[in-house]
Amino acid sequence: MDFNYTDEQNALRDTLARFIAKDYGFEQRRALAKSDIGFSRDHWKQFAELGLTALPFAEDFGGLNGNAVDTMLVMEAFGRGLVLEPYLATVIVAGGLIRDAGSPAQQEAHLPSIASGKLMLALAHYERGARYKVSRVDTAAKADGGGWTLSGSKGVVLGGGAADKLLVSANTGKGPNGTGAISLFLVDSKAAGVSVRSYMTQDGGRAAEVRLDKVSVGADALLGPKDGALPAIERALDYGIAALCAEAVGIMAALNEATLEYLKTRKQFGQPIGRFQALQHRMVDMVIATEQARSMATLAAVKADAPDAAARRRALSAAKAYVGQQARFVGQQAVQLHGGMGVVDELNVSHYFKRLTMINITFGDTDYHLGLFSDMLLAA
Amino acid sequence: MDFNYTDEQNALRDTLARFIAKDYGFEQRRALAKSDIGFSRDHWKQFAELGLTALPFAEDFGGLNGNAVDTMLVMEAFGRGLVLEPYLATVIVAGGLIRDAGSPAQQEAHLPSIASGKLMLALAHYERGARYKVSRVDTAAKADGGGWTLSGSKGVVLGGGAADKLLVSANTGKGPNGTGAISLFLVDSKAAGVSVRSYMTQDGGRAAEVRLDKVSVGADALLGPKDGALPAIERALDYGIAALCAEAVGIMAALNEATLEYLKTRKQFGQPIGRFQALQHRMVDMVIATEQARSMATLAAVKADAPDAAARRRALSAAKAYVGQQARFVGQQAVQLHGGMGVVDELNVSHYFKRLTMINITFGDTDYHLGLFSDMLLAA
Amino acid sequence: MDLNYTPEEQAFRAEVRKLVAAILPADISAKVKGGKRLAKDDFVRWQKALHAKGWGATMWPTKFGGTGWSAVQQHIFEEECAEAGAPLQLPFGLKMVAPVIMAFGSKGQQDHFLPRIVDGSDWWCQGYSEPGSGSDLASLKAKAERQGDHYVVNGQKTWNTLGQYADWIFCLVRTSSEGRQQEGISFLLIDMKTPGITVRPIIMNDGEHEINEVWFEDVKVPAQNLVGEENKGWTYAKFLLGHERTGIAGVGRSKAALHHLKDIARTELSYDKPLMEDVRFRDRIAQVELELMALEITNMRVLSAEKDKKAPGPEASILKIKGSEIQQAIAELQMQALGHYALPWLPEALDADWQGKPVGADYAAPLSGHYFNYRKTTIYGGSNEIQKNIIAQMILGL
Amino acid sequence: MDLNYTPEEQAFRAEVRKLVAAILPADISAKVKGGKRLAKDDFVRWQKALHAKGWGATMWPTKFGGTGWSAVQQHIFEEECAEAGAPLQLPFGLKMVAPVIMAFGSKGQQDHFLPRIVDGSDWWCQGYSEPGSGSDLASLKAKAERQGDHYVVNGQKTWNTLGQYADWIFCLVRTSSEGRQQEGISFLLIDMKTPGITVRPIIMNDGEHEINEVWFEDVKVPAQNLVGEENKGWTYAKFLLGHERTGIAGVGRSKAALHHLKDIARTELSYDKPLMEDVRFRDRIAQVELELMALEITNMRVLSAEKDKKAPGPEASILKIKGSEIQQAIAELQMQALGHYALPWLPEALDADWQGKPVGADYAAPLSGHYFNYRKTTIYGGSNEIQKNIIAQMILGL
Repeated sequence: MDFNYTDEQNALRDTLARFIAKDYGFEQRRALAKSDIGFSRDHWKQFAELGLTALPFAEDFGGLNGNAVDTMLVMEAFGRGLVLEPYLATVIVAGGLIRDAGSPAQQEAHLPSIASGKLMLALAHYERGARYKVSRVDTAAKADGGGWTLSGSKGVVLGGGAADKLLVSANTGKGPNGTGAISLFLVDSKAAGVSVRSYMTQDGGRAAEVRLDKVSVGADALLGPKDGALPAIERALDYGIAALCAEAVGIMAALNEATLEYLKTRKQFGQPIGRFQALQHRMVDMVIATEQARSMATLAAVKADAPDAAARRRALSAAKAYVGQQARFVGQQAVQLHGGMGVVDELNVSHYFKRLTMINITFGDTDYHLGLFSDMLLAA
Repeated sequence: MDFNYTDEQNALRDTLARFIAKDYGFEQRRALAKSDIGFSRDHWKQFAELGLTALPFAEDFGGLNGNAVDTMLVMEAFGRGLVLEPYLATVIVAGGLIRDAGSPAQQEAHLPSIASGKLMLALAHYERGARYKVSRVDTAAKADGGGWTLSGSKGVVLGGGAADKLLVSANTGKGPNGTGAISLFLVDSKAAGVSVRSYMTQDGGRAAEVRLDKVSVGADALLGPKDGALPAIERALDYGIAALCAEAVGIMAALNEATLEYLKTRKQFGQPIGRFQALQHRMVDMVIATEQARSMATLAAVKADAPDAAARRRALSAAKAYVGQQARFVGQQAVQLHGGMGVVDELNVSHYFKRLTMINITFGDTDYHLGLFSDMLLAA
Repeated sequence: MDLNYTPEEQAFRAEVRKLVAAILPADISAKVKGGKRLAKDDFVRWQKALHAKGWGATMWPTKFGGTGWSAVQQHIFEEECAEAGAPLQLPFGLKMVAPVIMAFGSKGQQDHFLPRIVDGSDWWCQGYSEPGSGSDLASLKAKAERQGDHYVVNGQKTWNTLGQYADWIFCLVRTSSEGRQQEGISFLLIDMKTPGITVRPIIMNDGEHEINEVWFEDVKVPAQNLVGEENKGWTYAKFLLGHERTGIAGVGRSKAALHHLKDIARTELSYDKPLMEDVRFRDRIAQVELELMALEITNMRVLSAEKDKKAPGPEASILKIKGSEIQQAIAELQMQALGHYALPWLPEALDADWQGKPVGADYAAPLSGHYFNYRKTTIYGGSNEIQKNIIAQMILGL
Repeated sequence: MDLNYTPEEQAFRAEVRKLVAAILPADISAKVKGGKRLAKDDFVRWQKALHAKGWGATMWPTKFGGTGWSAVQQHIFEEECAEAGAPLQLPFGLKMVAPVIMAFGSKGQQDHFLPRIVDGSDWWCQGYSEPGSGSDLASLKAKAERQGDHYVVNGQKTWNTLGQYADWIFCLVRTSSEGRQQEGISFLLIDMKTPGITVRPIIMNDGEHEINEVWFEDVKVPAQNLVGEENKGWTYAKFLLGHERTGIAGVGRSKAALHHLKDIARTELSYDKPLMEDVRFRDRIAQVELELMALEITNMRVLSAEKDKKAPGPEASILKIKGSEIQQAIAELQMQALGHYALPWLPEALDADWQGKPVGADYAAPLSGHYFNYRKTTIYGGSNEIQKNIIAQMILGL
């Protein structure tokens, strides 16, 4: 066990902190969130220059061979800055899928473009009615000559509007109700039959409803084994969960700083409200919750790479559930302790709170993952 | 709707308060709890003199025609006094069963004896392995000539050691695993084949393990319809639940008084600890929990008499679950706010806490009843 | 002690239900039930419709044009209005300034203002909090100087709800800096059309314009608009806060919201089965229903006791605390029920006449914003922490 | 940053497991696992067995006869001991008085006392709290007057754990009433056999004799038993409290307790199925397991950081708070798992040589008492409220 960051990691932290402080001020971010695409292509170029888009890929593909703790540091900083760029969608989830499940040709074709910031991707997997269940896919792929024809609907595709290509999961088996065999396909988002309805999300981001209406793709669009994409999708989502946990911890730390500062400066009844013991103890509970969440987010990062899929799934569901609970508490209490200032748009507290809330919902909410973790106790 | 007590009820409250203050001091109770039978037959006589043992029965049987709110007042006072006498077992549960399910002959034979304090009873129903499930009975009754032969084991029979007669539920059907048809039998606790192992309970009371080894009873021992006793048992247990809710509220009120007094008198750091805001707010939460519990205990009392069994069950499970949650919180916090004095035997706080804890377990714990209530939402 | 409704009370409920169904405009109830934005006119139309039937002020005594109903009757009325999808009757006139005018106002003020509140002519808003004076209200700084037959008001108020529509504002202002802070405060009624008043919107966390800052710059207020005595305003302010809390349990609204939550949980699918069949989610609904069942009875117990004492007491703080916690819990579960579809933010979908296609279910659009917005309920009207201070001091003597 | 154990750490664990299995007497581990009463001799035998292998003081530096292990090694050791059913190594000597003697004691005190702690010769107990001085420890009144070459001690201590077995007690006593309360306190080591000491049992809520009051009446203590300087005892006391907290997370014990809880839940039947299959109960286990997983990592993070700084800091309060809450939660679920069989109270069943028939399952008898008893964990060692004050002041600067 080792609880220290490497020198390189400390340097990465400093770099990220500088970027957030300089280019991600509250007003700058607000303007971005309201802009047409909802983020900045200039920032994305900066990400590429800083090596962030290259972080989790092998050097052969222009990557930096970063590990899960490196990604954790990036996401923690992004949490603090409430970064809007679709790093999670493109680099961590979709990039991770191509890295782990793509053929050498697919890796060669796409990873360098992601690493250099030229290509944006999104995983179009979840469907309405499946709720958070990963194994449930109704979208159908039918073999068609040498290629495939895809039809179906995907819901709340993160970063779907900005993606050049979509990774679309589809059922290539025969089971009813979305069971059966799942395969993954790389689909150009401009392909005939693909319609993407992009919209704002509650946290200032973007997501999309994606419809596929008899979309034809070639044989080379298949990513990973036919009928056997589910393990890779689960793994990619687990990378996403680890990233979300780290982002949440970054936000919680920022909210705690803001709240502590408010307690020390806001005066009522002739003294800083931080003199009131009930509020002191609440603040202490927030700090403890954040420390505990940080521990679990670290576990999530380390275990996202675990070779044993069952152990990985157990740790990632544990982390998503637990970090979610702490995030909910810290977010709600940060708002409460800020009083009226906590519920207005003009202060960053409400934006942190909204992002935390949406993180909790993304890729399975607290109850869903607690349930998965709990059900795994039966096997243990 | 009416939120006032009648003059008679106010008089009953006063009488009970006087009895508890005079005859149920802390040391008196401790001595009783350690005595052989664990309660006082003199007190039981006083109960009879005060009309408490006669309260819920019709005048024809020497009763006072009291309603559920009267019983609530009795149990609330008993909670405050941590009364040890098996009033719940004899008068409320077993007495209620004979009143509601007994034949006229059985009512005539037993209710006047209960009302006058001469007869003690206990319901021997729950079995190990059934946990809290009321419909699960393995004890078997086989028709034998004109009568029945009973065999089986009953667990944690409240007041079983002191009972002159036991009301024993037994399976008269053929289903496996305790399903099937349930009937009730009045069994003399001295009858051949009946063995009663009485023991102390965590709260100073008494319960017993009861074994029935080919116990022969006559045809007149059957109480209520053959194969159809379950509704009556559920109703009697619901009366018991309402009584336990009221007892819990009495204890919570007593704990709040004790805790408030302690906060005002215990000094640390040069001032009463009740000056510390974190403790003030905790105390407020305890008061709110108790008020809310009182509301639900009242609902339980009123609905215990409801003609519609489904509505009754819904309200009683709601009350048991909710009062249990509040009781747990108030009990734990009363201990916590008393510091070391909260965990020692020599102060009544620990005894109130233990009784509250055991009330929560009796007749189904909080999770069990929340589960029943929750599952009823599917039907609603 | 009987928690069952009497036959008279049951008949009363039937009457209320029938009348509300008859007079509540369908377009308004559709907005309320669909979580759409309400316009000023929606509130006013509903108030006028109630007034036309004599039910404009169910919490007022009859001598001022109220119905003089019992606590039980009011509870039934609130429950039926909520279930029917009626808009909230805004409290600023009816429940806040009106009781103060009744108790402390001049005959002239009573004759002029009260009828215009009950008939929906005047829209009132509140001028209590200031940026530096929230929980510590008595530290307020907005100043009124007496100059001849009027006051000149300067200063700033904040957390002003729906003041953008208001005809009048009731204000706490400082008229003296002598003695204790509380002793220099007066209670003024100010016409929002008076020159020198500026209303600046504050956007809430759901992106909506619900509250405002109000600036006063040399605003001339006739001296006859002073309520009661100069420098005695703190007494009236506390009286008002007591009255404000009594309505705040919101049991009727929460019952309707719980109903809506259950409908959603029966509609949303979780892996092909209704979400309601998911035991974990269902248990959360069950838990909040237990809280609400208890609060409904506690609410009636407290209100009935207050009716006997003729004045709201600190027990009302219990209702505020539990009521707001329950409102938040239901809002959170409504959002949670949506799964991923809690993410989309389509503010345009809150317009009643929006013709677009919803993202996800048609009830989805307002729910996340509602959850964010409702964090305010444990903050406003005296934060729950302040309510606990009140209980600790006034009930427990700590 | 790597939360995986290194190959060296894994080898260390294997070694610990093997050695503990070899030296832990079977009768003792049977008692621990069965929740039976432990005798003084059980603790002493275990300490002597560890000492014989050189592992008597795994938290001490080598120069005083400790193992000088890292935080990770200590954690592994604690976990393995707990899982094997070893009794707790009592903290009063090893973790409380010893660090004080090491840091502030004379060479003579170090040479005399430390070896007798590590080899199990001396049983220590604590003389800190008084009836009037609990959270506010500095207000203590027990008095020591210097008379020639000894002190004469008079007063009363309470919440003295297992002092009925003790050879020595370390005491905070007042040696001066001048200046601030904190400035007149001294730290004395007192032989329990000294005339004038009376130990009076306090019975706990589980009916067991675990704690005591200790009375001092003209107790003569040689001046050489003063630790450090007269009137500087408060510094040593705070130092000690810092050290006490570090062991208090109890992660290893809680993991073993959670293990036991799961075994119970797989054994208890709920309507013919294992209780573990009841989703509601299982979710409660899952929840506490999440808390414990997080605490295990937090514990290591905090202890490693302290190791770097060479001193325990206020972060240890976090470990105390979460550790005690988790211990209570597990104890509560163990009791809850029993259903109605949590009610029977059979104190005789806690004797290891009781031959009676259990009521309910054979593991049932100790569990309710354990739940009651463990309410102490959020109270002792500085209540969790006091820990929060410490964090608020020392970490947050509030």
